[in-house]
Amino acid sequence: GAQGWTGGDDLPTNPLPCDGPAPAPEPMAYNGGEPANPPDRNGKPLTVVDVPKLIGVGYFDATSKGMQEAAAELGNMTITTDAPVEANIDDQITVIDNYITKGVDGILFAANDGVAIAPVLKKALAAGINVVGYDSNAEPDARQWFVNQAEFNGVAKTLVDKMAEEIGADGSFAIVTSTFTTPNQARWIAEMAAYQAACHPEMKWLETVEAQEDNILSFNQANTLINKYGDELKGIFGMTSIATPAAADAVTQAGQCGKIAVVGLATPNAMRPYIESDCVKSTVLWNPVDLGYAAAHVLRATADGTLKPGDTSVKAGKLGDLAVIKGSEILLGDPFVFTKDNVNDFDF
Amino acid sequence: MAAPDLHAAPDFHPKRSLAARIVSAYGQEIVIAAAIVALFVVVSTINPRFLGTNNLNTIIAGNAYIAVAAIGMSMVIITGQIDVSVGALIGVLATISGNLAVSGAPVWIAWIAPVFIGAAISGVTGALVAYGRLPSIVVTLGMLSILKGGLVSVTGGAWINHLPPAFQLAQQRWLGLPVPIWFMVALTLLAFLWMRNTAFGRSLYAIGGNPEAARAAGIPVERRIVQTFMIHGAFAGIATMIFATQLRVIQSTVPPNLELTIITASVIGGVSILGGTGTVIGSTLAAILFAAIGSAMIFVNVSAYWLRAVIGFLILVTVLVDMARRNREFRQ
Amino acid sequence: MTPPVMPPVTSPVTPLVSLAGVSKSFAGVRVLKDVDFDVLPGEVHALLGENGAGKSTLIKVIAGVHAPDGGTITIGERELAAVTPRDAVEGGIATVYQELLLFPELSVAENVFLGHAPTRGLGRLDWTQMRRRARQLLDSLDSHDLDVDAKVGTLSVANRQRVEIAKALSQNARVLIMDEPTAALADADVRRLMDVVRRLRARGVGIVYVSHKLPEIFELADRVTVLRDGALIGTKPIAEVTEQSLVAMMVGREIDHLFPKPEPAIRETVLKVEGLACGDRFRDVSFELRRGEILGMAGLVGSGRTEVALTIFGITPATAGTIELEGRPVAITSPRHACDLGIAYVPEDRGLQGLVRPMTIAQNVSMASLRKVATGIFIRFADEALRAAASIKQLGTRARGPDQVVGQLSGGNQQKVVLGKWLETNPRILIMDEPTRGIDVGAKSEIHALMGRLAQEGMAILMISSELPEVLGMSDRVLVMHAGRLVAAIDRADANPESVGAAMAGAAAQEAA
Amino acid sequence: MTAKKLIRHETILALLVIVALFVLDRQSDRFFTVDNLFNQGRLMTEVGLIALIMTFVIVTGGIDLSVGSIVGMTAIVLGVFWKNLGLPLPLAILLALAVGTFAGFVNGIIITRFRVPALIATLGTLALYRGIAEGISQARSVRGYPEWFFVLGQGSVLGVPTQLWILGLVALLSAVALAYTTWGRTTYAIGSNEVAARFSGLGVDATKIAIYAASGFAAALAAVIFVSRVSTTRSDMGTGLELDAITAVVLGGTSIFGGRGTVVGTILGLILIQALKNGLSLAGVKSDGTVVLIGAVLILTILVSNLFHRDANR
Ligand SMILES: Nc1ncnc2c1ncn2[C@@H]1O[C@H](COP(=O)(O)OP(=O)(O)OP(=O)(O)O)[C@@H](O)[C@H]1O
Ligand SMILES: Nc1ncnc2c1ncn2[C@@H]1O[C@H](COP(=O)(O)OP(=O)(O)OP(=O)(O)O)[C@@H](O)[C@H]1O
Ligand SMILES: [Mg+2]
Ligand SMILES: [Mg+2]
Repeated sequence: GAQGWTGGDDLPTNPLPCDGPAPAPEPMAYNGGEPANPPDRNGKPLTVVDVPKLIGVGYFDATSKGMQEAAAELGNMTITTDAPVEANIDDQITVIDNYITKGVDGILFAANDGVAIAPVLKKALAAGINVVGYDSNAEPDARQWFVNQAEFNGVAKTLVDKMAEEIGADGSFAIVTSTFTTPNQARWIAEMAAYQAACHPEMKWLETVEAQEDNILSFNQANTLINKYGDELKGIFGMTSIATPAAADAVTQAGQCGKIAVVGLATPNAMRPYIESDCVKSTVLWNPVDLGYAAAHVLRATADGTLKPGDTSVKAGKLGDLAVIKGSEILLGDPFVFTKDNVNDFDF
Repeated sequence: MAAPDLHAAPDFHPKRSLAARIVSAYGQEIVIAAAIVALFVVVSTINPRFLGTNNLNTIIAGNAYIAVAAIGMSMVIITGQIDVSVGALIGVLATISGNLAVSGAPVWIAWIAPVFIGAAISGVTGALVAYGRLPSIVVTLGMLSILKGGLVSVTGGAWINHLPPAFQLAQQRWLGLPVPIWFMVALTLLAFLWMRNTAFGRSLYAIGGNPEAARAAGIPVERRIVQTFMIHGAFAGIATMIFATQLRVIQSTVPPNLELTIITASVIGGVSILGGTGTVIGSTLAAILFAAIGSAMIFVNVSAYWLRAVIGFLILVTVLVDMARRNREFRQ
Repeated sequence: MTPPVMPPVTSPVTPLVSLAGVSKSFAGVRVLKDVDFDVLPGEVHALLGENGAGKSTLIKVIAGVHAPDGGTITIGERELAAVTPRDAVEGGIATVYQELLLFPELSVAENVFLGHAPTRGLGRLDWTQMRRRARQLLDSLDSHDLDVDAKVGTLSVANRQRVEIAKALSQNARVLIMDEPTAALADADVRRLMDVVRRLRARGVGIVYVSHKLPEIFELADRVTVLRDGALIGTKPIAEVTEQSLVAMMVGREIDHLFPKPEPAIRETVLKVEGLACGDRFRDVSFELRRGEILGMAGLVGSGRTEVALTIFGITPATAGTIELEGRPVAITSPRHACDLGIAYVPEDRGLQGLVRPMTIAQNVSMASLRKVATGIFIRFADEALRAAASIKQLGTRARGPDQVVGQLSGGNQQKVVLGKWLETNPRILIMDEPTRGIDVGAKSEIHALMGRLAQEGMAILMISSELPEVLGMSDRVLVMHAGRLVAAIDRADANPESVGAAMAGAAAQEAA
Repeated sequence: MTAKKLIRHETILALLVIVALFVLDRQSDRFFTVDNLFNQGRLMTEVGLIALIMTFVIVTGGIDLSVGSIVGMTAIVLGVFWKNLGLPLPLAILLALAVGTFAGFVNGIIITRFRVPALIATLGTLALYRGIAEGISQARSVRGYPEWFFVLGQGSVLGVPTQLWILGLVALLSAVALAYTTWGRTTYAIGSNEVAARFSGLGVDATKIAIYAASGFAAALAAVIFVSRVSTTRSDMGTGLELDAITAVVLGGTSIFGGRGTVVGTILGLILIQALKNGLSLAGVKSDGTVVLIGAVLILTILVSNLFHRDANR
C-alpha cells in the first residue's frame, strides 16, 4: 500500500486552522466567464438542462430533486436532467454539446473533469447560454458561477476531526476511495493529508485503496485492510456513498463495531442501517437536495441579472443569502454531520 | 501384392499413465492451482497475515459470486458463444431481488426470483442467438445497452435499504463457513460433474467443438444453445443471490466491469474462447486467483498506482505459461 | 462363426431406406434431380459418380443434414418429407461423412460415442465402458496403436478416418452409409475395412458405399447406382457391369488409360536433401529430385511423409540436415519463403490447408501469386478473373465461373482449384500430398495427365501417395518411408507391388542409387 | 458470392441510415445543419479511428479489447513526456504515437508468436496498459497545453473540423486498403482460413502483427486528438471505448468470426450510432433511453439483415 498520499492534482492545499473559526476568505475579483450576447432573460421562462456526472445514482437523483423543487417554486423555469449512464468525461461532453445544439437558456453541470469539460462549456457561453456548476467545478472561466457545497479544506477538517475524536489522537487509519483520479475525492484526500499532518501529527495514515464505484469491491477492500492491519487499524474513511456503507458493513461483519471506526462521506439513505445499529457514529455530507436547489436559484439569478460579477451574496429561496467566495463561487455552507438523532429526517 | 505388416505403423499414441492423462486433460486447472499456491506461499512469507482465516474468507467468500457467475459463463463459452451483458444482468437482478425483499415478499422468493428471471432474460438472448442466427456478441452487446439503460431509467439509482436481516444470505455461515463458499464449491463441483458425466453436458462441448458435426450426430443444437443460455442466466441469478445479500444495502446500478471480470475468469480458467474445451473448476480457480492477486498486492505493499499494471502482467504470465504447455501438446 | 440371423426373406425384400423422386437445390442450382434410391438389408450398395455428381448430397439428405426440396424418404415404415438427424439416428442410420465430422477437442472414445454414449443411473455417462468399447471397436479395425484418450485434434487424417468409421460402427446401425471411407486410408487399412463391411453385410446391415476406387467396388458391392450431374443414370447388379461400362455411365464417355505417363525427360537436380530431420517425426532423410522427374513417395500412414513435405515447405523447420536448391544450400523458414524459392505444396488436407472455402475460385487461384495480379499493392480484379477462368479451363474444373465460392464445389473440383493456385506460381518444385485423394476417375486421369505434362515441361514433382497403383503408375522413382526414415529408393523398372510393399512394411531396405 | 451478401447488408444499413436521418430531421430543425453535422463528426472521430482499424482486426477473426487502455496509456505518455520530461510537444506526440503502435505490436506478438487467442491476449493487455497508465500518471492529470495544440481537437481547417480531415483520410485509406489491395486480400484470407492462408505463402503473422500495430497506432492517434479536444490528460481516458468501436464494426456487418466485412459498413455503423445519439437527444430522448434504443437497433439490424440472406442450407 502506498504510504501517504501523492496523488490527485498538483493544486496547493490550504488546511484550515486546527481550532477556532476559519479565517475570513480574502475577497477576490470575479474570475468566472460571461456568456456572449445573451438575450434578455430577465423574468422570462427558462429552459435549463442539468448535466450531472452521471444519472442513475442516488446522489444526483437528490440534487435533481432539489432543482425541481426550486423550479416549481420559481414557476418560470423548466429543468431537465440528462447525463451519461456512466461517469465518463467524453459522454458528458457529448450530452452537453447536444443541448447546446438543441438550444437551452441555461446549463447546470457537475463536471467529471474540470479541465476536460471546459471547452464545451466555453462553447455554451459563446452561444449565449448561462452556465452554472455545482458539486464538481470546471475551470473558472468556462462557467459563470459554481455552487460549492462545502470547501475541500472544510470537509477534510470535519472528517479528520471526527476520526480523531473516535480513535484518539494517535490512532491509525486507512482510506477507501473510488479511484485516485476522481477529482473531488482526490482534493479531499489531499486536504485531509495536509490537515492531519498539521493538526493531528500523531495519527498514522496506513494506506489508501481504490475500489471503483463498486460496493462489493469496496467491501472486500475494507476487509482486506482489516485483515492486513489487524488491531493496528482503528479507523476507515470512506470517500464515497458507495465506499462508506461498504466499509461499515465490513466492520460490522468482522465483528469490529466499536473497535474500528468508520467515518466518511455518504448519503443518509446509504448509511441508515449502520447508523441505526450504532456501528457508525456519524457520517458527513452536505444536503444534496439543497445543493441542487441552490444551483437552480443561482442560475435563475444569473439569467435575470440579479447576480452579477462583483456581488458578494445571492438570495437562494428558503436557504436565504448565500455568500460568494473565491471570486465566482457560492458557498452552500458547512458540511453537515448526520447522526442517529437526525438521520431519519432526511431522505436522499 | 504383399500385404504389409498390419502392426508396423509407428505407435504415436502409447498408453499413458493416469497421471499423464490427468495433466493433459486438466493442465490449465493445474497451472492455475499452482499459481494460487505459489502466490500464497510467497505472499505469506512476506506477510503471514495473508494466510489468516479471515483473509481467506475475504478472498474466497467475497468473490464467490464472480466464480458462480463464471460457471454459467464457462458453459456459454464452451458452446462457442459469449455474453458481455452478464454484469448488467446481475445489476438488474440484484435490484429486483432487493425490491422484492423490502416489499415484504418472503425472503426465499427474493432469493429465488433472480434465478428464474435471469434464466428467462438469458433465454431470450439464447433464442436470438440460436434461432435468429445472430452472433452472441452482437445480441449481448445490445442486451448490455438495453439492461443498463433500462435499469437507470427505472430506478434512478435509489439505494435499497431496510432489507430484512433474514435476507442476508451471504452473511450467514453454515458449519462455520460463509454461505458463499458453500455455494461456490457445491455449484462448481456439481457443474463440473454434470458437464463431464452427462450426455447433456458433453453435448455442450460437442456443439462448441464442431456445431455441424453435433447437428449431424443428432444433437438439437439450437435447443441446447437456448438451454445453455438459460442455465447461464440461472447461474447469474444465483450469483445475484450472493451478490445482493452481501451488504445491508443494495446499490441499484450495474457493477462496473463485472462482465469483464467474469469473462476473464472463464477464459483464463482454461475455457477456450473458440469453444469446445475447458472446465468450470478452472474458471472458479481463476476467479480465486484474481481475487487473491488483488489482495496480495495490498499485503505486499505494491504501490496502489501500479496495482493494476501488476495484475495485468500476472494475467499475461498465466496465459503465456498455459499457452506454452498447450503448444507443446498440439505441436502441429 | 455362427450363421447370421437373417430376417425371413419375403419377396421382394422391403428396403431399409428408400428414396423416391428426391430433389435438392443449392442457391437455385439443382444438384439432385428426381433421384430414386434404396438400400436392402444385407447388401452393399455402391453409389458412384464423378466429382460433383451429387453423391454426398444424396447421403446428407438420407442422414438428415440437408432437407430435400421434393420427394419422399422412407425409413423402415416411416415415410418422411424431410429427415432430421434425430430421425436418422433413431431409424438406425449411421453415416461416415466425407469431410469427417469430428470434435477435435474431445477424446477418441467420446467422438466414437457422442450422441449415443452408454449411461449408468441418473443419466451419468459410463466412461469405463465407453473407453472399453471404443478400444474394442478400434481393435476390430486393427488400430491397436490409437489411444482412446487422445484428442482427435492431434490425430492424422488417416487416424481421424478410423475414428469416424469406429463411430459409425458403434451405433449398431441397420443402415451404414460410408462416403469415401477409404480416401485417406492406405491399402492395409482398406483391406481391414472391407473385412468389416463384409461382416456387417453378413449380419444383415444395409451398406451404402461411396468410393472412386473401382477395384473396391467390384470386390464389395452387390449393386451399383450411378449419378451424373444430379440425375440417376441407373441402378444395376454388380454382375451386369464392367469397369469400362461403369466409367462410361459415370462420365458419359470412354476413358482409355488411367495412368497416362508420357516419356520422362529427366534433367539436372533441383532439390537435394541431406540427412534431414525434424524432431522425433522423421530423421536421416536424404534424396534428390530432378527436373522433369516425378518422384513418388510411398509409406504407411504415419510414416512421416507429410512431415518431410512440411519441412521442405517451411511449415515445421528442420532440426537437422540440409536442403540444397539448384546447388545452393537454403534454410527454409516459412511457406512464404518456400514460395519465393519456387516450391509449391498441394497439401493433403484440402479443406483445412488447401482452400479458403468462403472465398471465390478467382481469389483462391490468385492467393499464392497475388503479386502477379497486382500493380504495387493494388489488385487488378479483371486480370485476376481472367487468369482464374484460364485455370478453370486448363484443369477442366466444373464450376459456374471464377466468381463461384469454392466451398460449393465438389471435392475433386476443389482439388483442381488448389492445383490451379500452385500452377499460377510457376513453381520449379511441386510437392503433391495425396493429389488425387477423393477424386473421381475422370478427374484423376486428367490430373495424372497434367502431372505428366508438367514434368515434361521441366517441373520437378514430389508425389506423396498412399495409393500403390498411383505411385507405381506415375513415379519415375519411388521413395519409401517407414517409421520416420527413408528406407528405400526404387527405380521405376524395379518398382512393383511386392518391392514397394515390402519396403513400406519395414522389410530390409533395398538400397538403390 | 459473399460480395453480394455484403452489398445487401450494407444496402440495408444505408437505407436504415437514410430513414434514421430523415426521421430525426423531422424531430428537430437543428439536426440537419452543417454545424451540427460537422460537430458530430468531431465527436465521433476517436471511436471512428479505432473502429476503422478494428474492422481489419475483426476481419482476421481477431479482436482488440485493449484499444481503450492504449488510449489512456498514450494520453498519459503524451502528457508526461511533455510536462514532466520537458520534451517539445510535437516530439511528445510522435513518441505517444510510437508507444501506441508498440503496444499494438506487443499484442500482435503475443497473438502470433505465443498463439494466444486475441481475446485473451487483449483482455490481459487491457488490464496491463491501463495499469501502466495509472502507474505512470500517479493519478495526476496533465493540463495547460499550448493553444496551437488545440487546433487538432477543437479547431477547423477550411471550415471543417481538423480531426474530421484525419478521420476522412484514414477512412479512405482503410477502405481502399481492405477492398482493393493485396493486404486486404490477405486480411480476408486469414479471417476465413488462417491455415490455408499460411500454406499459400501469405505473410500471415506479419500481416496480423501489422494490423494489431495499426490498431495501437489508431488508438494513439485517437488519444492525441482526444487530449487536444478536451485539453487535459487522464489515465482513465478511453475507458469502454473498445465496446463502442466493436459495436460500430459489427453493426456495419463485419462478421465477428472473421472473413467478412467492409470499411464502408463500419462507416455506416458509426454514422448510424452517432446520428441516433445526437438526433434522439435533440428530439428530447434522454441518454438512458438512447442507450436502450441503440441496443435494440443493433440487434434488430443484424437480425433483419440476416433474414435477407439466410443460407439456403438445411
Ligand atoms: N452447401 C452447398 N452449397 C452450394 N452448393 C453445394 C453445397 N454442397 C454441395 N453443393 C454442390 O452440389 C453438387 C454436388 O455436390 P456433392 O458434394 O454431392 O458431390 P459428390 O458427388 O459428393 O462429389 P465428390 O465425389 O467430389 O465428393 C456440387 O456441384 C456442389 O458444388
Ligand atoms: N510425435 C507425435 N505425436 C503424436 N502424433 C504424431 C507425432 N508425430 C506424428 N504424429 C501424427 O502422425 C502423423 C504422421 O505423420 P505424417 O502425416 O507425416 O505421415 P504420412 O506418412 O504422411 O501419413 P498420412 O498418410 O497420414 O499423410 C502426423 O500427421 C501426426 O498427426
Ligand atoms: Mg462427396
Ligand atoms: Mg500424409
